[in-house]
Amino acid sequence: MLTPPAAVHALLFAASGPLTKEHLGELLNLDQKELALVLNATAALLKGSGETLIETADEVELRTSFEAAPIVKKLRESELSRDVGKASMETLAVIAYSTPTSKVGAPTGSVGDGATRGEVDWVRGVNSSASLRTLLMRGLIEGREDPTDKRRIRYTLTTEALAHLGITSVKDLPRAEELHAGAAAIIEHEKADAATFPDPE
Amino acid sequence: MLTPPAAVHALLFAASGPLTKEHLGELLNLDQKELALVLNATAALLKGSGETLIETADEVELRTSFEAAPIVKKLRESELSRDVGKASMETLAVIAYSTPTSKVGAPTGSVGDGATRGEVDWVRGVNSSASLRTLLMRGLIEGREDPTDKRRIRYTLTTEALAHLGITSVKDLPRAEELHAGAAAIIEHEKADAATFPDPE
Amino acid sequence: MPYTIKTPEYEGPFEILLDLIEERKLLVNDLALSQITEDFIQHVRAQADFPIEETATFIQIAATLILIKSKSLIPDLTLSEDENADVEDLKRRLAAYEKVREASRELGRAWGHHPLFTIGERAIEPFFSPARDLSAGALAEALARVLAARKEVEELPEARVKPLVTIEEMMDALAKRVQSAMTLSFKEFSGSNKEKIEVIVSFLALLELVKQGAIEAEQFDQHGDIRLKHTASASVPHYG
Repeated sequence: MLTPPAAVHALLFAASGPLTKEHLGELLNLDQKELALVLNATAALLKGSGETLIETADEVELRTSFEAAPIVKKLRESELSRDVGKASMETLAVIAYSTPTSKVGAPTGSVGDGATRGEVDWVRGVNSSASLRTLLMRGLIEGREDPTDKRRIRYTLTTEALAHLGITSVKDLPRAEELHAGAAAIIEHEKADAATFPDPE
Repeated sequence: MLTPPAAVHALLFAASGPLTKEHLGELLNLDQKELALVLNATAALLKGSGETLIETADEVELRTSFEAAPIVKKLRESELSRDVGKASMETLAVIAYSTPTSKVGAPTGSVGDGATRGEVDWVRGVNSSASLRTLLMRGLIEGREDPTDKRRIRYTLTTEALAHLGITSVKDLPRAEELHAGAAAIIEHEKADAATFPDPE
Repeated sequence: MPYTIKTPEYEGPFEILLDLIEERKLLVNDLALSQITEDFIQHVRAQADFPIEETATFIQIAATLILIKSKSLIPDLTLSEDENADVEDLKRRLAAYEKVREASRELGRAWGHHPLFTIGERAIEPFFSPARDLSAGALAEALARVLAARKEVEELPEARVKPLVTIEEMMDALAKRVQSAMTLSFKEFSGSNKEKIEVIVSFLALLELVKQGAIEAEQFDQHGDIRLKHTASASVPHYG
């Protein structure tokens, strides 16, 4: 059985940002007086756990505890200094080479600039969401709305990433035309397939 | 003072995604054996808290607990899982039940962790590449080199797949020991055969 | 390019076998397998559009079923060591697959029922942090590796496809041979240097003709040839 304090904990974890006390009360069918008691119990539940409850007048949020600050700092530093890694390197490569070399210099955001998550998945054959997250966090790629489909995000290399690679444009990448053509062919093929056979699963 | 289990908890919360056991060990200055003990303690710490620890062969992730599913569903209606087709579910089953339950927690990448494409084909009696591809694209399985034969890829479940099943480790699979015996027996038999008659697959 | 084709979900041979056995409320054993042989062969014939590599598996299994069935029809028939191994293998794999199917159903029941939710997406504050391993050359290498891996996957299945005989072709050939010569030996018919699968397909077709009453089969001693005779009562069926 899930106790009310544990339910609050789970909800705050899943929300990952602040939740209003009003919203929490609704979700748990509790009035504000009852909720206040439950929140005290949640705070007690979390004591010594590495997480803590932050409470303002009308909001509640989950954070790492004060004592955890040094180890979390170590995590952040290690994340940033780590190698890009094989999966993220591949993801970055697909994004970098997806921009048609002929189109470089055309207004940004036009179709074919960079790649969407689906396109990266197609080329790599595996789910790439974790890699995209890492690359975004490391400031190597940035996302913007796909001009043809606003629900999709199209990722491109940041100017910092280009500078780090020592190039001014993706057309200066090694074997730019050849590798672009390889990736583009797979994407085109998948697009045609997706149009003919809607994904059976 | 922050206890090691609480430190793991804080780190996983801060990472807001899976962390490799290797990375965790580095951050906490623990070898893998010590880490395994700490992870057990973290799991115990979280009991009844609304959060739970998911553990795969080489990753750990924090998720809401099984009991919290109904209340969190209320918060995040949109995140409900899409169905997996019958063929893909069978493929997932072969991979899931291929890991010996006794070996969970043993060094990663040892033989018997997950299944290769050939093994899945053999057990199902049909070519399973389409299903494997679907599962890879949805982030439900991941592949790594077979430690005994680098040309082969061995697939295991991701934390995402375990989370969809509402379990925290493959040893919690329904009827784990009994059903593992079925798939494992036939794979072992095939391996013994293959050793006698090398198959140029 | 099998890697990109969206294959429709057709049932594998084990699945069909288990379905047929379960329909009859039987257990997986020799008796059950000999009872479903015809239905299984019907299925192989009805599915002309299997990928060729799958058809091979289907026909191989059909052939093993025929071995099991013919053993029950012709008590004198002694299966060779290889044939016995095929029969045992099929039964073992079927038993394992039965477990896998159960496992799959268990997973299906649990799937998405009580998902363990992730921590919500938090706003990411990007902090530019490349690493030593990131270079233009490494990028090119990474993409080239991905493209090469795909190419390998796409080329793989073609190498495995073997030219195959269909049941129909073999039936046809068999019927013609039987018509032209009143008797002939099974060994002669199946040839001596053909692949095993072809021999089995011949055997399968032969037994089917026997069952239809089109020919009579006699085996004079345990290890001898099976002699085929065109029966007077029935004309040879035509196929194709």
